[in-house]
Order: sequence, then structure tokens, then C-alpha cells
Amino acid sequence: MLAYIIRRVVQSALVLLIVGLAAFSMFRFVGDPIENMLGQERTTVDIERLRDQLGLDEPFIVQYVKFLEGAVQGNFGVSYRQGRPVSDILVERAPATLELATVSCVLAIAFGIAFGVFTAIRRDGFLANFIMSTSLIGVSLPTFLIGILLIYIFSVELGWLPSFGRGETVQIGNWSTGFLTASGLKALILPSITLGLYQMTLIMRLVRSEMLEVLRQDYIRFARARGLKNRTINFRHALKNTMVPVITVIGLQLGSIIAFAIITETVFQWPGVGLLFINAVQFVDIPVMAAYLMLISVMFVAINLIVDILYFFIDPRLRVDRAGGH
Amino acid sequence: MNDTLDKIPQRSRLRMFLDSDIYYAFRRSPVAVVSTVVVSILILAAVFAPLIAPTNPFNPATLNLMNGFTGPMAPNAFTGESFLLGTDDQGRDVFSTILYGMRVSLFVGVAAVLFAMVLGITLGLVSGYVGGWTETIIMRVADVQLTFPSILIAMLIFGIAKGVTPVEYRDQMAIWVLILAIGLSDWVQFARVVRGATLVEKRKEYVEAARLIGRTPCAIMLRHILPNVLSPVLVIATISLALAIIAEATLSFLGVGAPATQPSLGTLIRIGQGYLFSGEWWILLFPALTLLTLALSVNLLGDWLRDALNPRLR
Amino acid sequence: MSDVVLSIRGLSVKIPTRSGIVKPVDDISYDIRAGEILGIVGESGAGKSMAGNAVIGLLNPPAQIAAGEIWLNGSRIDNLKDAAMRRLRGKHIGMVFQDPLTSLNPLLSIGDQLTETMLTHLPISRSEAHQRAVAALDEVGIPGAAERIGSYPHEFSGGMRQRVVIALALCAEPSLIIADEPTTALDVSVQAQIIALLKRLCRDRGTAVMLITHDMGVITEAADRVAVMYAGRLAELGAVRDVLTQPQHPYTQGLMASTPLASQGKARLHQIEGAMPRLNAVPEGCPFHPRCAYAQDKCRAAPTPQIVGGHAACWFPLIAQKVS
Amino acid sequence: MSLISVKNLTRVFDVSKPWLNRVIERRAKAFLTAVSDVDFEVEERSTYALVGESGSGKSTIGRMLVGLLTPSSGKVEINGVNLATETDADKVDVIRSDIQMIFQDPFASLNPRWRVRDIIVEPVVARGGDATGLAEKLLVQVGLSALDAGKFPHEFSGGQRQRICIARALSSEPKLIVCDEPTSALDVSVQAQVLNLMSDLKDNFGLTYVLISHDLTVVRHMADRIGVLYLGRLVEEASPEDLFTDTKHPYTKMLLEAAPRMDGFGREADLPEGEIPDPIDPPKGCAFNPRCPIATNICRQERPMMRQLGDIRVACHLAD
Amino acid sequence: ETLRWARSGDALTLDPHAQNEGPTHTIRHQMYEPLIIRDISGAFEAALATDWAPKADDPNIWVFNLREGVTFHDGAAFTAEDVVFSFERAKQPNSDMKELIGSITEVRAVGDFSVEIVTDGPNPILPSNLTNLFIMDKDWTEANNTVDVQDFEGGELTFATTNVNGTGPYVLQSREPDVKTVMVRNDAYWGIDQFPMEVTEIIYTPIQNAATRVAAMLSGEIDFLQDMPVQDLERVNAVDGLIVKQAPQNRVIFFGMNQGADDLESDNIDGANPLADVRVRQAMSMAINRDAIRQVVMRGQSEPAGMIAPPFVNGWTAEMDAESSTDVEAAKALLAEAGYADGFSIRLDCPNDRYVNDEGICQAAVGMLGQIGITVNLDAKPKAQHFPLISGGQTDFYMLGWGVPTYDSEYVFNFLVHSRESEIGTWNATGFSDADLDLMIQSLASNTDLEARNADIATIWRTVQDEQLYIPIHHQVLNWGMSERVGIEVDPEDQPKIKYFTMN
Ligand SMILES: Nc1ncnc2c1ncn2[C@@H]1O[C@H](COP(=O)(O)OP(=O)(O)OP(=O)(O)O)[C@@H](O)[C@H]1O
Ligand SMILES: Nc1ncnc2c1ncn2[C@@H]1O[C@H](COP(=O)(O)OP(=O)(O)OP(=O)(O)O)[C@@H](O)[C@H]1O
Ligand SMILES: [Mg+2]
Ligand SMILES: [Mg+2]
Repeated sequence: MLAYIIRRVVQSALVLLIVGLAAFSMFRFVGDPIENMLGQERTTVDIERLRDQLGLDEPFIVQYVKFLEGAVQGNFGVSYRQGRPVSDILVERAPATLELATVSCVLAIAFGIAFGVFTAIRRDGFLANFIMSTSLIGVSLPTFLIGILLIYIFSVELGWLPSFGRGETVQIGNWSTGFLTASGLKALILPSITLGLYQMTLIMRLVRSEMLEVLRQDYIRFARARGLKNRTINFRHALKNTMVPVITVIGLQLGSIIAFAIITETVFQWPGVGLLFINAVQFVDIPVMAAYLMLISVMFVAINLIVDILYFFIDPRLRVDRAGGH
Repeated sequence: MNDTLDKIPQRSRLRMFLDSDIYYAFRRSPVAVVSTVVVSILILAAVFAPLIAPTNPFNPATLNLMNGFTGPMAPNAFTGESFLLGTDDQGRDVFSTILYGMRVSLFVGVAAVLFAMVLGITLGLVSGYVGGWTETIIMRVADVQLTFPSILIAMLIFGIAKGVTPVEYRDQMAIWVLILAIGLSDWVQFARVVRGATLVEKRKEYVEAARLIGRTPCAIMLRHILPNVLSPVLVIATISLALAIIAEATLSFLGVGAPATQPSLGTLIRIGQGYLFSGEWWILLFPALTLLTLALSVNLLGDWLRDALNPRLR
Repeated sequence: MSDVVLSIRGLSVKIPTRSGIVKPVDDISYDIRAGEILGIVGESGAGKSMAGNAVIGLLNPPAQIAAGEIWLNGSRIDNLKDAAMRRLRGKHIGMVFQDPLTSLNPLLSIGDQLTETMLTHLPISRSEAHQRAVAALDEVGIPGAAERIGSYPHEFSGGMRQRVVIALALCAEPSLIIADEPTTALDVSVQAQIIALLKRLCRDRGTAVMLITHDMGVITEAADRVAVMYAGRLAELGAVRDVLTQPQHPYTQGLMASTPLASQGKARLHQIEGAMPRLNAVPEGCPFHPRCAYAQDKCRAAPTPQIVGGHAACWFPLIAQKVS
Repeated sequence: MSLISVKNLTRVFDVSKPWLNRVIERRAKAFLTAVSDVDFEVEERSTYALVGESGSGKSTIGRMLVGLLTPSSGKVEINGVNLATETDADKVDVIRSDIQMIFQDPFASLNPRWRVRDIIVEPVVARGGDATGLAEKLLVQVGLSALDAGKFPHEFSGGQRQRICIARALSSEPKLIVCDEPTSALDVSVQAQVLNLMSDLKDNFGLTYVLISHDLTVVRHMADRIGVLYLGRLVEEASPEDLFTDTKHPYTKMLLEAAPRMDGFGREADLPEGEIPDPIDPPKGCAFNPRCPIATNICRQERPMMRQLGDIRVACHLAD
Repeated sequence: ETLRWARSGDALTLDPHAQNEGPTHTIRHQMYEPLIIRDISGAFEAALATDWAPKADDPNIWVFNLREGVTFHDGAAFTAEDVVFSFERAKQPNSDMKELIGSITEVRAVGDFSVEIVTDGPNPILPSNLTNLFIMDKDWTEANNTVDVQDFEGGELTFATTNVNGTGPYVLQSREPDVKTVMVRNDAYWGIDQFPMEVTEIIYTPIQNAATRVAAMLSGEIDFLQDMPVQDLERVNAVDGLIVKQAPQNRVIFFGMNQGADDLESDNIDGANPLADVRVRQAMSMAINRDAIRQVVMRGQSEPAGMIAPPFVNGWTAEMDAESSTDVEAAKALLAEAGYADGFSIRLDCPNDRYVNDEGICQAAVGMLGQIGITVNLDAKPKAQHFPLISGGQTDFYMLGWGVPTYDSEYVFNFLVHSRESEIGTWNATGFSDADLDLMIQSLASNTDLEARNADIATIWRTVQDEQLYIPIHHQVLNWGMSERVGIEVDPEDQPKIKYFTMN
């Protein structure tokens, strides 16, 4: 297990290096930050001075190494746009995204698994078919459109839920949370549905097909032959086995939730890192973009590591320390 | 007896297909039949758009801006012209734009999936069959790829491509970059599935038999293994197609999609969503419905195929 | 006969398929008494497993019982509701499948699997179940049962796993065991051990055993009586020695003759030409007639007779021919 | 002269965990010796059988015979040519076309996407030969109809497929066919058909068979000489008559005892002890010693050499 | 009363001198004050200065008399010393306001409530450069170690970046950049009786997505909305309790063309530059149907333009602004005359996130130019990628919008007409260069004879018009959406000052 984790960590570090490089090099091409930072009245001299000051005229590799050095120390430089250290901005924005992502994940996983199990057990039932078909609609419309439609229905037409922002937040140390106020919770509803819907569908379909697969395994037949209760068979035997492949995918999906938050946050003006990223892209705010991508990758890598470790707890076959011959 | 040999009736592939279980199951599944019909109609409509569409919305010189915002089947206040599904903000006939937009969307989707497929199948076959370091490297690359969300990959590629292509090619480039971006973020699942299937097939004895008579690995992979791993690929390809079409739409919302002068369905929806509150619902509704119908029926078909082609679920 | 544990009367199983309804089990009847091992042999696809599954109520849809009755310990069970049938399984009927590797849930320890079965059926406490689980493992010959109770299936060898499976099937002390090819996946040496184990348990506990296999040798050594199935029907049913030494049905005879025997030396094997018909093309009359050397018009037209008198379902049992 | 000569044939598989695991868990590399120091010769036009329980290395030997695997040490010579080391490409090619194989699983050994005709003639076509009408001719020879050439494998039953496999094996006019459990997936009645067919073809084409099987009755029926394998080692080799009547090795005895008999009504077999040990870490000395009822000290210390006892070769310290 | 206020973007910093940017100034205006502000009509209004005039005996000196009895938010009194300090601060190298007051050589206090501003030559339009120059408290700034202007580009964070101590009508309560800024009424404000001051609390939220912005307005979560999408005016107006008010904005939208190059990169004509021919430029202007753009693309929310100066600007004339016409046939004829009867193709660079419906306008232009045979390839992109093309001179045909904060044509000429040099003409990507004109433009800065100066301005404009240096499209119209409870008129600078707001 240790070896496995070490290998994963090394791999992850490689991933981060590559992502960092890719991200960093991409930003060289998106646009010229200088233009945005100086107003209409800037002069050529100003441009040169600033370029020099930001180190933008140094060789590419030097800039990248500098960037990495900083990144390792949690220092991503200073936002060109807000003129504040990127790490501060990220710390400020991360809670919003993390809360949104958490709620979406919980929704996606809870409903995904519940519906998946249900549709697998009642494979040909009407309700199961209905859920399956409607879930397809969820993946057949782009996320941004779903968000806008939800706003249209629940904010504009019905006036039930807020159309933007986090509502009121409470500051606990460095963390601002919307979980503690009614308006904060209300504000979470639409964005988290928008964000979680797609992943929920994916998880649900995956759980369903894996579950169907597991349900026709011999050990399930044997469990039936032993007269075990359906509940025991479905949940203790089938679901647990289903989880082995499902967990990997859930792990990947959780990462995507954070990435897809870009869209949801844009639509709902949710003050998280996704919105920050889109702003940064529009403003060619290189440090913010680089930091965001690194952040996403770190989360991804972390989630995957956790998922891998989870395996060891679920699947005893992985715990063997014996060289496998057969 | 040799002279009779030539007369042996051979069942054609078509006949075989018509007799097959798949086709039987297909005929008995209304969902599958309906979605196939819908997809075919949409694809035909897209392919023959220049013949069907009343106007060519991609030719700006033919547009009359004054026709803008005409409601469906209602005459325009200035020009008196009327349009089946109305016009958009540029005075383009929505019906024609949808047909042409679907062309773009389908082209991007199909090409991206084909690209992902070719790449994924090749890498999957090679890594599954050859194994060893080759496999390790390919699959690690796939892992890295997987750890990176597809829209970020797409934005990344878009950014880089935009930086490196000369300005005058940017317009043509946009489409190809979309294809590359979506394709690149999609090959992994093909590779994984093909690799998995290859690992299974490779152990089957017909492969041994072919090795025994000295067939080259290349011939074995292409002639023996490939045909046998295609059915899961088909399923993924179908579902990927729906995903690719949606991905294209999402990317155009984020501003990295098809150009506004040659809008895809996604671009149309992005434009249309700006008119959701202002009463020009048709600019959003019709493209969105088309996208929904297209993606939904492709998805349904893929879903059905997955169940039908999975021997263990039958 | 009060000691009849299982009694099957006119059992048919049907499956609706694309080309009409097929009957993988067609009108079979037999009894199994307590402490008796009934061997069921027949070629692949003859309907052996279907018959076993029908008894324990685990037919995979769309297969379903089409006709007939199944009686267990004097009560009818083929028309029971799902829940009632479930309570019967494991408690009154145990089942052992062919592949011990896939019969055990890889994620649960064998102790868990044993205790959950016992707790489902027996009114005992968890700790008692645990003790009984150890005892059950001990009984099927797992060395160091107490230590190995927390092990997972992958930590056992094939033969050991099959013992665990048998322990699981027996742990609620059912009166009938259905063993569907319990040794096909195992080596001869292990097969001998497992068969001996089954025989011993059956003898000690008075359990009735339905032993499904296609290995004539296993039947010979293990079974008391044997039922030979062909294309979903019973071809022959009787005491093992009678059926195997003096087969009355041409099919049984062919089967016996095509098995290579020491006595035969290198002579050509007897060969039954052709193959068992596919289920959707079972011929009229006796299903074996197209391959039967003795077939007559009657065999082609009239359905096979029930087994009466002798032990074969044949219009012209071989004994009779020899006599005439 | 003998067609095949196998000398000190050994095959070791590296089943170690990846490097990092070994470093952390302080483990040495793990090797599985699937075939260990096996010698035998096969006469032309004879049938040589290899028997043994699962994992005893039968298939591994078979695959080395046909060149699908290279030996770790020792050699296989076919007609005096060692496929693994021969550099003359033409020679290798000739020998290769002389060897064919029939596999256990008739369902997996035919490519489901190919027509039977293409499957059968592939060995010829792959070498650029002309195969017009060949498939049809062979199909008739193996007892199928020429009309079947245009069909796909799924339209055939198991026995028929095995016939197609045989037809494929015959198409390149081989001298030697290695049959890896050719009938173990088939029913007795079909098995009889296939075994008969094999015997007929042997006579007609002058074939040599290496027959791999775990079924003693089949082996006894078919073989001219039988080699018994245990944990990758050849423990006994004899003609069927000798092997079944004058059994020398305790393992062979155990096998014969355990195998069910057609006349053994109600027989209580002398139960074999234990199970086959882990091949990665085989017992010291004679591999069979932990299960052997007559094992002595020397059996635990020294690996017995193959000895010639009359017409029988046996690897047992105690056999006489 | 709380005012919930939204627009598309947020202030970049609160340091009064660190960034010269519209939305940033808007937020500052609520809390800081300059000497002079512009009222809703664009006229100067006294803020911290009560009156101002050039010194009679020296045209190089302006005298500003300051308001007495003003206190900063922390209670400190406002004096001339603070003004001197603030001007000095605004001239620091890090300041973004330094170009605007480049001509000022000295600011000196004359008593507690009067200052003299010395310029390097007569500067008739000095007051217009001071309307966004905010005054800070010297003592507070020194006490909080924030005398130096925040080095915005360098990423410096100073006390003044996040804290405010102004004299303005509202006091900062909390701020999360890009998320939310809350301000409350300053009850000690000097003008508390003079202005309505009915808003007691301001909650300011930037909302980027246009549809979401409108949705928030429609669902009643917002009382006051800037950056309103033109297509939603009617819908918002139709909702009970919501109204939209509009006014012409100080911004004109136009196309620029590279007429200086010998050959263009993005066209399909080899060895010649079609745009160098004035007839081609005129033909292109004639092809644009500004009425259609106004009607359809802008939904009536624009005023077709004939010159590239907004009507507020000194030098603007109604005649010149009416000079553009649409005549497709004449345009074709002109093209043919110029030798391009078959047209040509060219790329149009266009922003898609800067001006009202910028991309839509470009698309419309593509169609219209197509009708006279010019094939235009549109390349629309975010402003971050668009503007570098213009300032780098890498575009042949582009869209640009221009506002004139000084309300004087000189500002336009300096940036858009003067030959491109390192300190001047920096936004002139047309390649147009006329040495005589350049001299005339440079002399405007110090010409105190207003009449002669205006004559020069007219002459320069005439050349710009005759040369068809740019293709004017329209003047933008500004729309503010608001709840009916809010009473305010639209400010042409798009600078709402909440102290003028009434609430009922
Ligand atoms: N869903 C189905 N549709 C059609 N035929 C089926 C279906 N399921 C099973 N059968 C057929 O039912 C017959 C009986 O199968 P069963 O498993 O009982 O045979 P068996 O005697 O146990 O064979 P084996 O020795 O291979 O286990 C077979 O011919 C099989 O092909
Ligand atoms: N490629 C391989 N890598 C590692 N171990 C292998 C490999 N191939 C075979 N083995 C091992 O070598 C041993 C002998 O295998 P082999 O397949 O030759 O046995 P067999 O006698 O044919 O058994 P069976 O009757 O099950 O087919 C087994 O322990 C097997 O696990
Ligand atoms: Mg069976
Ligand atoms: Mg083998």
C-alpha cells in the first residue's frame, strides 16, 4: 500500500509539473497583460518599464522556474487585475467554490447512488425508466442553459429563490460560510443543482450499469440461494461491489465539479474561484490563471489519492502483500 | 464436388445483420427506432442544409439587418418579410441558421469523436497488445489527461492554438481547434476501453492461433483484434458524440467556440440566451430544442446500444 | 413414503424467445429421499441446471415454471410467493454452484458470509452464529477454522473455497442440497475430496442431495440413483448400477459406449452421430430419434412415454429388444 | 528418429511485484517456475500425452513446443531445428508450417468476425499460398459440409467448432499438432466424435500429436506414450499399458486412485492428501513430498533425477 | 433606505490615485471627493472647491477657493494642506492620474482654504482634468503609512487599497473585491442638507453575466442597475415597479482603417492598399446603414454618428455629426472608380466584451460591407486581446470606442489623429500622418485664445472628416434600470453619484 501511495504521489507531482508548464505556457499566448493594466493614457515608455518590472521579458524557462519556486511556497505572485497577492484572493474565494462544490457533490453522489440503485433494482419499472429518460435530458442540455432556465423559472417567474450571489455569509476565521444563514442556504439551491445535475446523471447511470453487472454475478446468485433478504443482497453484497469501480469515477467527477463551477459561477455570479478564473482569462491575469489551474490540479490529485486509498478499505483483494501468480 | 462450390449461397453481411439479434432487438425497441429516425433526419437535414434552407445565413452579404428580431411566421415591421421560425438579432432566418448551425455542431462533434476514436483505438490497441513500457507510458499519459477536466483542456488548447496560428487563419482555425480540443479530451475513454477489450481478446486462443502461423503483431491487431473490440467503441462513440456536441456548446458559452458569423448550435444558444427575458424567445428556444433533440436522441441511441451490445446484460 | 424430501411432478420450464417458446425442462418427475444422492447427468444444455434452479426458485427471467409441481417435505413450493420462497432457500434447500471462485463475495470475509446466512435463518445470537460458523468450517475440513474465519475468499485455494461454499450451503442445515457441477472446475485430486465430503455430510445428516454433473464417473462413485436428461426430458431414471450397467435407453447406452474405457484399449470409440438438438428445434416424438439407431415410426410420431416398469423413457427399451 | 526432442526444458515467469513495492516491502524478486528441467522425445507418427493437474505446466510446455513461448533454458528441437535459436529464416519457416496447435476452448479459438473459410485458410494465406477450394475440402474431411465455409463460427456447436479448429490446423499440412486439452470443453458424446476424428486424421495424414490433457481416460485411449507432470516437473513417463498397470510414482498412483471410475459404484476412494503447493515456492527436494504417503528424508532434501526403470522413466527416489 | 446596486464589473482598487478607470472612479465618488465634480448635465459643480478661476495677472496659475467646515470620515478637518498633499501624491510615479495633471508644476496653499495651481503654460481646460482627482487626508495617510500610491501593477497592497477616509457622502463599511461592497451614509457630510442623500446604505454587487443581471433586476433583488442589455429595456420597463432611464453617453463608436501601409496583410489584394484610397473609405462609410444598426442591433439605444466626438465635446457640430449617409449604389460606384469594382476581402478586428453589442455591430457591418462586394472576415475577441492589436498597430480594420472625459476635442486629436509617436497619437492605428496637422494639434494645449483655438479645432475636424479617417457609427446611449422608488437621472459619464438619489 505504501508503495502504491508513493507511486501515486510521484505521479501526481509529475502531473502537477506538466499541468503547471502547460498552464503557464498557455497564458503566454492568451493576450498581453500590459494592455489591460495601463489605461488609455499609457505610453510606450510605461509599457517597457512595466514589462521589465514584471519580468515578462525574461526567457520563458526562467519565468517558469520562478513561477514554480513561488508556487511551492504558496506564492503565486500578484494579480495583475486586483493588485493583491493571488494566494490571498484564492483563500478569499475558495470557500464559496468549495461550499458550492461540496453541496453539489453531496447532491450528486446521494441522488446519483440512490437513483442508480433504484433504477438497477427496478430495472424495467415505470418509475425507473422515467428517471432514466429524464436524466438523459439533463445531459443533453448545456449546463449554462440549465442554469439560466432555472433562474428564469425560480427567480424571475416564481420569485422563490435568488438569482445570483451567496446571500448572507458568516465569517469564521478565514472562512466565509453561507451555511449558517437562511439566505445563504437559499442561495445555494439553484447553483448546486445546476452544477450537480450533470454529475448526478453520470453517477446514477454508472451505478446502475455496474449494479446490473454485479447483480448477475455468481456470488449474488449464491447469496439468493442462501435465502438472504433482498435488502441485504442489494445493499450489503451488490452495492459494495458496485462501489469499487464507481468510486474511481466519482473521484474524477468531483474534480470536474470544481472545473465546471466555472460555468455555474459565471451564470449565478457566485463569488468563487471559477468566476475568478473567467475574469482572469478575460483580463489575461496570468498569475491568477496559473494559480487556479495549479489549484484545480492539486485538488484533482488529492481527490484521486484519497480515492485510491479508499480502495484499500473497500477491497480486501488489494490488501494482499503477496506476489500474485494467478 | 468442386463445381458446386461456387454456387453455394452465401448470406450477405446485410442479410446477416437483418437476421441478427441486434437488429431484432432494435426493431422491437420503439425508443431505438424513433431515436434512429430522428437522428437520421437531423443528420440529413444538416448535410443537405444548403438545399433545404431558404437562405444561407453564413453569407453576410445576403442578410438584411432590418429583418432582425422578426417573430416566427409574423411579418417584419420594416420589410414585411416573414420567416418560419423568425429571425435573430442579425436578421438571419432562424430556421436556416439552425440547419447550418447543426452542420457545424455535427461536423465538430463527428470529427472530434472520429479523431478521439482513431487516437484512442490506436493507443488502446497498442498498449493492450504490446504491454510493457509502452503500455505504462500510454496509460500514465491517459491518467494525466483524465486528471484534467475537459473544458480546461479545451480552453488550454484553444489558448495555445490562438497564440500560434497566424491571425488570418483564425476563423478557419476555430473549428479545427474545437475538434482537436474536444477530441483530445475524449480519447482516453476509447483507449481505456479498447485496451481493456484487447487484453481480453489477446488471451483468446484465436489470437494465439494467428501468432502461431507467424502473423505480424500489426496484422493481428488490425485484422483479428480490432473487429472484435469495436462494439464497445461504437457505444462510447455514440455517447461521446452527444457529449461533444454539448461540449462545443459549453465552450462557445465561455467564448472559445465557433465564430458568430458561422454559428454552431451552441453559439446560437449563447446568443439566444441574451434574449430570454426580452420576448424574442424563438432565438433561444428553437436552437435549444434542436440541440436537445439531437443530443437526446443520440444519447438514447447510445444508451440502447450499450444495453443491447453488452452480452452480459442481455 | 414419508422420507421423500423432494418430489417433482411433471415439471416444465419455459422460456419465451424470439423464435417462440422453448422448454429447456419438459415434463420431468422424480423423487429424492433423505440421505439419498440423486445424480443428474446429461450433455451440456440438457436442462440439468434449469431443473435445479426451478426447484430452488431461482430461474433467471424470462425462464419460468410452465407446469408441474414441486413438493418439499410434503408441502408444495412451486407456487410460493417470493418472500416465502426466500425463507425456504438456505434454510431448507441449500445450493452449491460450479465455480467456487465466483460464488463467494470477494469483499466480505467468509465469516461474515457464514454468519449472515445463519442469522437470516436461525434464531441465534451473533456470537453463537460465530461459533457455529467456526464449527461449520471445521466440519468441511478447513484446517485452523477459528483463525481463518476472518479471511477473505481470495486467500483460499480453489478446493478450500469449494469447501467454504459447501459450508455456506449447509450452515442452516437444509434438508436438500442442490449441487450444480460442484467439482467441474477442480482438479481430480480435489474433486475426490469434495465428492467424499458431500457423501459424508449427506450420510451423516440425512440430507438429500441433487448432484448435477456431466461426469459419468462422478455419478458412478457418488450417486445412489441417477437421472439421465436429454433435451430437457428425462431419458432414464433408476438406481445407478442398473442404469449404467444395463442402460435401457439408447441414448444412455451410447453415452456409456462413447466414454473411453480401460477395457476398450485403442479401439475406435462408439460414436453417437449428430448432436443434441437445439431447444428451438426439438423434433416431434422422442427427441432422440434422429440419432437413434433403433428408432421406429412410433418414436417419430408419438411423444416419449413416461418411465414405467423399467427405467427408460423409451418405446423400445433395450432390454426388451434383447429379450425379443 | 524422434520428431521432437526436449532437453532440460525450463520456463520461469517473473511474477515479481513492481520495483518500488519490492524495495519498500523488502522482498526479493519472485519467480514462478512453470516448467522445470523437463526431458522427453516424441517419435514421428506417435501420440505423446502430457497429463497433470491444473498448473502443472502442460500448456506452458505445449506453447514452447510450437514456439509461442521461448524456453528460459533447455531446448526444444523439432526435426533437429531449435526454433528459439535457429537463424536461418527459411528453415524456421519450414518448421513453423510443420507445427500446428488445437486449443481447449472451441469458442475462443475462432475469430467470431471471420468466416469459417477465411479462418481455415489463414495459415496458408498468411504464407502467400493459394487456398482456392482448400477450406471446403478440409471441411468435408473433418466431417462438416462444404457449405459451411461461408458461415460464421457462432452458427456452430462446440464439437463442430473443434472440427473447424482441426481443419485450420490441417490446412498448412503440418507434421505435428499440439493439442491442448482438445476435448475438455466438450460433452462425452462429442468428445468421442472428436477423438475418433483425430485418430483417423493421424492415420491419413501421418500426423504426430502431442496431446495435453488432465483426463486420464482420454490419455489412455489416445496416447502411445504418457508423461505425468507435477509442479512443472516430469515425474513419470511410460506407455499407457505400463503406466496404468505398473505405476511407479506415488503421485501417478494418487492421480489414478482419485480419478473417478466408470465401474466404481459407491467406491470410497483413498483420499489424496492436501492440494498442489504454491509454484512460486515449491517444496524442497521432491515436489510431491508433502503429500506423499511414503516420503522419507531424502525426498525432502534432494530432487530426484529421472531414472529409467525398464520401459518406464520415473523421477522418484523410492520407486523400483 | 438601502440601495442594492449592480453593474457588470467592480472597482479595481480603492486607492484614489492608483487606477484611472471608470467603474473604479464610480465607487470612489461615493466616498471621496475631488475639488470639482460634474453634475448630471455634465456641467462643473463645486465640490471641495467653492469657486475657481485663472489668476487674472498670470494665466499659468489657477486659484481654487476651498469649502470650509468639511470633515473627513474620521472627523479630521479638511484644509488646503490636504489638497496640496493629494496633488503631490497624484503626481507620484506609481500614480495612474499623473498624465492628467502632467501640466501642473506646483500646487501651493494660500491660507487654509485656498490653493494656487501652477501649470507649465496657460491651461484653459485644467478644471476638466480635475473631476476625478480625489482629495485625501494628509494626516490619516501619513498615520497609516500610505503616503505612497499603491504600486498596483507591482501587486502592492496598502492601507488605502482597502480603507477609505474621504470627505464624501458615504462611508465604507465592508468590501470583498468583485463580490460585494457596502457603504453607509455619512451623516456628517457637508452637503447633507444640500443633496437628497436619501440612501442610507449602498450594497454594490458586480454581476457579469448579462442575463443574470437582468434576472436579478426582474426578480427584485436589485434596485439600481448599470450596464443594462439593450434588448431587455422593454421587459424591465414592463415590470411593475421597475423603470429604465436613458441619456446619450459620452462615447462614440467607430471603425478605424489602416490607410498608411503600402500593402495590407489581411486583405486579398497584392501590392496595394485599398484602404489608402479615400474613395474606398468613403464607400465603406456609405455602405453602413447606421439606422438599421440603431433600430435592430441597438434597439433604438444609439444615435447615428457622423464624427468621432460625442456631442458634449467642444468642437462637436451638428452639421459634421450628420455627415454620414447610406447609399449602397453610390458606394459601389465609388469603389469601382477606385478600381475595386469586384471588391476585396479584409479582416475586421472587433472586441466582444467592451461596448454595447460590439460584436453585433461588427457582424452587421460585415453584412453591409458584403453588399458592396467587400468580404469581411470578422475576428471578435475579448478586449484583452483586441486592444493590443490597436495600440500595437497590428490591425487593418478595427472597432474602437472613445469617450472624452475632458469634454474637449484636443483629447481626441491627441490620441486618435496625431501621428503615432511614443507619447502621443498612441491610439492612432490608421497610419495617418500629417506634419502640419500635428503641429496644430500640439499648439492646442497652450492656446489661450479660445476663439483661435476653436477655429483650429474646426480645421482639424474638417480634415478628419474629408479624409474619412474613421468611419463613425454611433453615439452610445446609456441605460440605467431602477426600481421606481429610485429617483435619479442618467449621467452621461456613467458615473452615478448616490448622493443625488432620492428614494421613496
Ligand atoms: N434465456 C434463454 N433463452 C433461451 N434458451 C435458454 C435461455 N437460458 C437457457 N437456455 C437454454 O436452456 C437449456 C438448458 O440450460 P441448462 O443450463 O439447464 O443446461 P445444463 O444441462 O445445465 O448445461 P451445462 O452442463 O452446460 O450446465 C440450454 O439449452 C440453454 O441454451
Ligand atoms: N504468462 C505467465 N505468467 C506467469 N505465470 C504463468 C504464465 N503462464 C503460466 N503461468 C503459471 O505457470 C504454471 C503452469 O501453467 P500452465 O498453464 O502451463 O498449466 P497447465 O498445466 O496447462 O494448467 P491447466 O490445466 O490449468 O491449463 C501455473 O502456475 C501458471 O500460473
Ligand atoms: Mg448447468
Ligand atoms: Mg493448460
